[in-house]
Amino acid sequence: MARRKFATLKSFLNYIGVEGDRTIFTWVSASEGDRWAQVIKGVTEKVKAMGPAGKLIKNLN
Amino acid sequence: MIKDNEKVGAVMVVGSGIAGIQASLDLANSGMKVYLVENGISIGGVMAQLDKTFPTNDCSACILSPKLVEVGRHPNVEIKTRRTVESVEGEPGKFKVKLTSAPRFVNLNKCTGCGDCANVCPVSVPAGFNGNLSERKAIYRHFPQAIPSGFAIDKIGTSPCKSNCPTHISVQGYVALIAQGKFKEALKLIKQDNPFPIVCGRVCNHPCETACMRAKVDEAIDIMHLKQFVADLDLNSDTRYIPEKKESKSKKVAVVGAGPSGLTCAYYLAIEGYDVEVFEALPVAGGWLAVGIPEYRLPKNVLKAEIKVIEDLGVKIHLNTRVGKDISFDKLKSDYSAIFIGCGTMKSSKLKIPGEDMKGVVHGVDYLMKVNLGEKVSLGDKVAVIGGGNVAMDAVRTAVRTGSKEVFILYRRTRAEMPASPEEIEEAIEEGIEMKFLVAPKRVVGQDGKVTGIECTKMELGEPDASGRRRPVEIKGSEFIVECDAIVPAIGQEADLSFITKESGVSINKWNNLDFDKITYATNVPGIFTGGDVSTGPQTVVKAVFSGKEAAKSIDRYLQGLDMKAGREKDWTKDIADKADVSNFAKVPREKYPVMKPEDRKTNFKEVGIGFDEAQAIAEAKRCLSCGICSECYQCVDACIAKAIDHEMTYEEETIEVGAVIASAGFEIFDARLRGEFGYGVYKNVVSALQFERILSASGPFFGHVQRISDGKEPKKIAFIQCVGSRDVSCDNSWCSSVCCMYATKEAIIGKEHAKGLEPTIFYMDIRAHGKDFDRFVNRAKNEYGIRYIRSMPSVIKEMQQTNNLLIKYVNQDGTLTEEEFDMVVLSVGLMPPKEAKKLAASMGIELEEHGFCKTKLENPVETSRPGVFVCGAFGGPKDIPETVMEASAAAACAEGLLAAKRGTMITPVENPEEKDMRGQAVRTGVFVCHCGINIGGVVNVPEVRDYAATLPNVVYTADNLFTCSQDTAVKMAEVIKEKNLTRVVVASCSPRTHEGLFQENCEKAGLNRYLFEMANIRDQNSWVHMHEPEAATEKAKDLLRMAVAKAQYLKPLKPGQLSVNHQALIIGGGLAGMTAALSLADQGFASFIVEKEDRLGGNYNYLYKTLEGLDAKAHLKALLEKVYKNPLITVATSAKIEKIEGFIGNYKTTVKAKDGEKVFEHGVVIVATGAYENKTQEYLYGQNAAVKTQRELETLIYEKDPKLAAVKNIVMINCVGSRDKERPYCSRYCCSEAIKNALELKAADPSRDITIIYRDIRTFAFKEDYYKKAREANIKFISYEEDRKPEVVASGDKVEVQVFDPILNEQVSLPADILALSIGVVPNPENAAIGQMLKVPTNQDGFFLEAHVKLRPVDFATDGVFMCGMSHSPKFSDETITQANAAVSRAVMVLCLDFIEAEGKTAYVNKERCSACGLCEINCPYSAIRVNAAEGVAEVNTVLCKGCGVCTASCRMNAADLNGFNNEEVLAQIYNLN
Amino acid sequence: MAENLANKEWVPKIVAVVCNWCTYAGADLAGISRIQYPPNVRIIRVPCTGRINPFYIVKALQTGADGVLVSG
Amino acid sequence: MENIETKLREEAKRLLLEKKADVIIGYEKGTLPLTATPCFITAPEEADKLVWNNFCTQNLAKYVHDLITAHKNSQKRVKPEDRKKKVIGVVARGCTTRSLIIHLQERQYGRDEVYIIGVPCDGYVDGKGLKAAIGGADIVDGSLDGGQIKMKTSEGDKTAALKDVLADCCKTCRFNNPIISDVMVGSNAPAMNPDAEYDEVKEFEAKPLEERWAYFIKEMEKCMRCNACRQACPSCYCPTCFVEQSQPQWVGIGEDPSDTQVFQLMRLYHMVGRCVDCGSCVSVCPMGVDLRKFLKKIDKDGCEMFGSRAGSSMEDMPPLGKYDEHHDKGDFVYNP
Repeated sequence: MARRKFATLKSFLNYIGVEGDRTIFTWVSASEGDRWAQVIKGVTEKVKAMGPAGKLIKNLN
Repeated sequence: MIKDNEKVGAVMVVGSGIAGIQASLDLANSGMKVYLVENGISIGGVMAQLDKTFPTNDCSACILSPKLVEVGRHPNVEIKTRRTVESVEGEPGKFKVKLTSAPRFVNLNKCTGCGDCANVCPVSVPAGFNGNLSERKAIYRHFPQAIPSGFAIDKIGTSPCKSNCPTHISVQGYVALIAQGKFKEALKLIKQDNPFPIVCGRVCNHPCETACMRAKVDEAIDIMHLKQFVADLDLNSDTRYIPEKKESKSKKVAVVGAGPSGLTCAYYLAIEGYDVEVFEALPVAGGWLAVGIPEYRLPKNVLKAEIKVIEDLGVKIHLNTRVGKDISFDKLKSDYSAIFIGCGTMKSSKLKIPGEDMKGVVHGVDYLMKVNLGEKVSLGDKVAVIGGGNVAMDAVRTAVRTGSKEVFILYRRTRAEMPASPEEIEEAIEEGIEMKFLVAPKRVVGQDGKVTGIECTKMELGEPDASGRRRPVEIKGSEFIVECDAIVPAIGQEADLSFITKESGVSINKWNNLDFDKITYATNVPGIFTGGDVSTGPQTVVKAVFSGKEAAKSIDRYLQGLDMKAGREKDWTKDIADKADVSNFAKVPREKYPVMKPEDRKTNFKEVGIGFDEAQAIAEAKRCLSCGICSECYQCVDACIAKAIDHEMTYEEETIEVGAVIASAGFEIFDARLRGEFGYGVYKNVVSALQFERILSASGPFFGHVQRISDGKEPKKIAFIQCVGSRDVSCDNSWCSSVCCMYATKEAIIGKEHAKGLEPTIFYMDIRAHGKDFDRFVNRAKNEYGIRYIRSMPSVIKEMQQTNNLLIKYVNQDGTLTEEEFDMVVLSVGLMPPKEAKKLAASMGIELEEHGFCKTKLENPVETSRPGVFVCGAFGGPKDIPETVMEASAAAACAEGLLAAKRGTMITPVENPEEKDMRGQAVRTGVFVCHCGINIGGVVNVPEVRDYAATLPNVVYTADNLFTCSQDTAVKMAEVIKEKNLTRVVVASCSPRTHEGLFQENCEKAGLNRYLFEMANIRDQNSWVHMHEPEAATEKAKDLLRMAVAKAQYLKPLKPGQLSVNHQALIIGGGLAGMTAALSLADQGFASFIVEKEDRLGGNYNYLYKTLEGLDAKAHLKALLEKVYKNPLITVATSAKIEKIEGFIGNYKTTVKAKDGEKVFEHGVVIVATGAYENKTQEYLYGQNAAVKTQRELETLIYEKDPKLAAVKNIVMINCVGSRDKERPYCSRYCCSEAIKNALELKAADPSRDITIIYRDIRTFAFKEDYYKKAREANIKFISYEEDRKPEVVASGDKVEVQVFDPILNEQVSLPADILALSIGVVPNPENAAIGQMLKVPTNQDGFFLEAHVKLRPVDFATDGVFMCGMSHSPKFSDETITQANAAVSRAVMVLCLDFIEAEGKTAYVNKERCSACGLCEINCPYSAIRVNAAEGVAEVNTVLCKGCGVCTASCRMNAADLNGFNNEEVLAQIYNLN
Repeated sequence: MAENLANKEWVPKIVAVVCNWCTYAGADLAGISRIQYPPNVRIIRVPCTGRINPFYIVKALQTGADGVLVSG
Repeated sequence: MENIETKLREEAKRLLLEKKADVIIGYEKGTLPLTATPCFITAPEEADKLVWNNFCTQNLAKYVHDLITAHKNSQKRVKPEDRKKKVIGVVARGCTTRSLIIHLQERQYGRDEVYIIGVPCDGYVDGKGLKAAIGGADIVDGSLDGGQIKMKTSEGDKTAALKDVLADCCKTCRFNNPIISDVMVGSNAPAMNPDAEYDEVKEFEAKPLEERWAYFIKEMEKCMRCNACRQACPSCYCPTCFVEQSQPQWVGIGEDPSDTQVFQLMRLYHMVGRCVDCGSCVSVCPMGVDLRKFLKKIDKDGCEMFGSRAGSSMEDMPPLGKYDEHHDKGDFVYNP
């Protein structure tokens, strides 16, 4: 169920123009410490490539 | 018999694999005290090593870890690691168990598991946990999630080098440190035991090297020069290593003689804080080192530099001060608190032959002393040096250097007996020195009082003398004269003790040495100590150093008024690590120690040795075999901030009283080297299945990357060979290991998932997929993953030289041979009895069965031969995890049955102060930031984070702690909570997964509700993973803390829900499972209702006469029925149907329609034992031809001794009728064995019978394999068939003809049969679905009930309070049913024994105002814990069933459902505080 | 994140909402194994991925996260 | 249509007379020309008010929910044994029955609490579209005849083809006939053009990301958060909408544009597996926000990802209430 929620949300965000790569969904099991590090590295690179988020952000000032 | 009131409410569980863990948890959760005993360092067993588990491919670590944590934290479980059971005495109900404990060397109460110790440990050994495919340190834990989480040190005794070195330096330790390039640490370690590494690195006689085990492989390690290397590094460094001095003790000690013993004594006393003065007669310090050893071996400036360090420590050396002349001994006695006499033996021994006083005779000691003091001594051209020791060598080589032309040695024995060090002798010979052996001087020959020669006599070697060397015996009449200009006798030295006055009372022995105590080095006069040559006669430098060090210890104790001897006697020859097997080590030659060329050195006094360079030193050090495993380098001691390491721990004994014992010692993996033809241990790319398991594991040696060992490349073709060490009489393992077919299939699948291109092939004899959903798994492997299965047992494997690929030769079914090349081979190794099985059985007083596994009772597989001692898991025979877990629970149930009267008597309830009333309390948050030693503090700026915390809203208190988890901090935390009236506590430290519970307890102890606590993980997920980015890590720590503090504001005090419990059970089904469960419950004092829909109890058991193993099932059933009907706690309703089941765990109400009307039972739990049925078939003319019978019908004929059988000669059996087909793709498990049982019985009655069994795979797992073997031996024929080529049966009168394709003959055969017996599969009870609906529990796709978890919760449902057993779960044997029934009872009792069920605090709740009763939560909840109350129009949470997963909350559009502890407000607070 | 990092290379701010039993444990394991990775992730622990309300992701984006990771 | 209306009135009368329904929700003629408006009929004689034509816009399921909820709330103070059941009759075309199915699946009421009078539908007229088609003139009177709408307007007589002024959702409607009903009035209407259902979405999907974002914020800027869309939507029945919730507050009430964006984003997301494309929200939106552009995407994803169309069958489970291990795609899962 969780999968379906995220799949649809990600797709919808992308549809309205928020880069799909800003919302990332994955699995890391308890024995996959290395995968976790890889995920973070990968996600950081992906997001870095897109630059700072500028959409949907609330101006707090 | 022990009376109930004398019993002990505790159970010892021996062996802590999954069996031991499960048994412990079941016992502990039902009020028993548990001692979980393990001989390793952590619990978890083999399951912890597995990557995934079949058939669901769940991650093994993920499912095991929560159990490890639970048992680790359980207040009723005491885990005892490194323990061995020595004996079990007493009777059921009251045993005395004697245990011994091997030292762990790490105090578990202090160890925080941070791993700093392992980081500095220089010793690497193969990691057994990773199948030796990677390395671990000598201080280690098997895996990060291990419980206990603390580390342990492996020691197998003192390494021989350390033991043999007179100073007992941790030689292996500094060698290991050098191998790691830790030269400073190495030096420091040396200096702990020897202040003269520069000297001993050059001139030691190095007994360490004599003892070195490397010599068994090739040559000893060059330990001495390694020492020189680190000492010289220090010597040449800008800042020398000077040990830290302790606080001044303001006491003066005098040392007589500045030789090695005196200076050593001074050195250690100075460190201890004494004022030490040394009195030396000579103008130089160093004693014999300075004046005896020539410059070319030990340069003066180098020695001076070594002594400089001692002076820098504050030791005053008075040169040219001879005691007895310049200062009187009595003055020393009066002015100093203690005296150490280390004046050496500076007088030469005389040859005691005529002419010794002639000019030209210069005694070695005097000669060397003069030369060393700078005097010019010319001996003439021809010099004879007499003696074979180092002084002789020094003299002879010095003579060469002072210009003598022809210098030679006269020695009365041979070179082999020479006491001088071999290098010395070698170097002397290189320098052109001649050695004349077997000659002894008789007389000095001279002219005008000046030497012209020496008369000698020839000698021969006689019997060995006291020194072990052969005694030289003079050959009469062999005198001859050797011409020479000078004679240097170097045969011995003596002490000059003239300064010791009679009045002093110091006793001098007949060898003119001081009398002293061998341990304390104290003389007979209090306050006067001695050491070095003066006490023992001429000895080596290291011995002198040792005596000085020991004397210093004694002087310190003496001056403090302590017992000088206590704890010092140690036999270093005992407990030596003996590297018995060195076959695994490759030969690596000793590094060549660089020296000057003979021609460059002969004419001068320059140091001969040049010294290792860094690369050489490291290479040489790496040759060390690490004999002792732990090298005792003590780096861990320094690294451990928690001070948890204690190298002094020793073996201990303890005796524990328990009421019952459970043996769960597990199993051993078959050593595949015993099947040499597969090349395991020789060919690199042949691995065992367990190694492959580690290769697949993400936490394994290659992080889950499938690769070959030889070259690290990803393999393509990989072969699994089944039955290695199973079903194999050649290695005496006749049994089937039960799990290999499945684990091989799993490994093949996972391998393919990791490496997409993998092409696995499994070579097998029969595929034994006899468990629940196993056949489906194998089918998926075949059809979805394309894994190739070949029914053949390869005979031999060859390795291809170039590629390290493996060539497998195997026979096809039709008899042809195939040779095929593979990149890698995995051996499916079998399960063996545990290594220590015999010893364990003896100490426990239990019997083993013929294969060496634990012998078990046929009526109850968890009973051993000794009442009160139970067994579970693979110790009782090879088995899979779910059966193991069932047995564990069953063993727990049986132990509880024995001890029910004492339930709850040995456990300690936790008592907490009354909780603070939170009504009207403002948010007052206290923040504790942890340094975790240097684990956090070394990266994160902890004070900065702490100060930052103070600026956050509602934070009223902040602190930083070295270890927040330590006991003293806990006390402090409790004080602060009260003092500052804190209403929220936030700790920034490690992972809440490991420490939340601990901190919550601290809060509770201070009266604060445990749910008002929150953590920020700034270690595991911050400092440890951003070690090189301290600034960023500090900022991250602040962010995480801010988020935690923000969340904490919204935390609510939670009261876990409570629910009363009805203590009776409903059992649905009165077959073997139901009856066993009822009786087992009654044993524990709980009443039950059996509801049976047939008109009699017994179910399928009514049709069984005998089991394969020989149990008389009829008699067993009769006895059971009698017990059931007689037991007042059991109510039976037959011909009864369940109408309605209402309620939930603890509170059920069930309506039953029986013959005598409707009945209503109230109960707390439900045990589902609805059984299963033999399928109905119309295949193979069944029902049409009288010769065609079911096995069950045949069994009746056999045991009822039907006369018709007499004429029956030809019998054919067909297996898998209605099993393993499209419609029912599962195995019915017992049919193969039942067929063999009947066949054996028929054959035994009439051996002339012709019996053929037509089968798919014979699945006689575990010891049932023996009966299969027996059947083949009895000439019962077996023909295999494939699903798509079934046999055909045609009627032939009242008999039948069976036609089947025989793959071995490769042709269709026709078999006449008087009886055709069909092994008919099992089908689930058709009522399962309806019962499942009433209980809201699921069935699987075949219609059997679906357990909560196929591996670890095989008798539970996901819904609490409902359990299953017997064939309602899956097809199984009667003994397995008994086990599962007992297991279900164990699980049920965990509920029944409670007065109240406590819910988890972090459960879901519903905001009624928001709820629209849409029911999405109900659909989504995996635990049936949230339901829509239609009448009220709202969803309601049953907090007892709720597991707090929160699925309901996220599915709720209204945000009506929310989750305590993680509610929307709390999570959003974290999100809003990201910035 | 702090201003003093502002003059350095821009690093994205990532929020990870993770399950306690799987990913959080995996992340702990990365720590125990000292596997290094970029320090720009802020973890929010929840008991199960099923608990993650999709709107958390939206709210995290609204709060200024450059990326949101959900991991079970 | 006349024929259907007659039958409808007869049926309504019969239901009320036989007390099979306590109230019937249908449409009556609106006060403005070419409109119809929902009506509640409790007496048989009122049944003649009922109309059924292309001007019946609202999805009456919304009123079914409202009435039943109001009734249940009123019963809360009554002793359980004295509580009364109330049966609502409802005139339902395809999309209305889909909404009813959603309500039933979401257990808002029992199947026995609603009596469904099914009517065929060939689409309703988009009022705003009609006005636009005639250049914004005010309609004084009008009638529909043979697919042509003839109008008297402030700017003279005008004509529009019915098929041109149908609401967007009707043009590509896949379910214009009732999916469930207790009684069906009239025979099934001919199919509309469902093949073009997602054409607009596909076209939008093909646009560059920034263009999509620009469109989204442009549309959201129009929204003044009057909540009319929510009020009209039959799927929006939460007792307290998240917008109005505090502790925690999900959406800011200030003027920050992101709050409006997030509000709409969340409300749209609540429609996963639940939007029946009845067009109610679009027709009531005073600002003309292009909500359908986004709703249709959610519909499309539900269909493509999980094979689910909201309210298309009584047997379906809500798509977010399950997970299909074998058929759900995993391509959104990130693998480093």
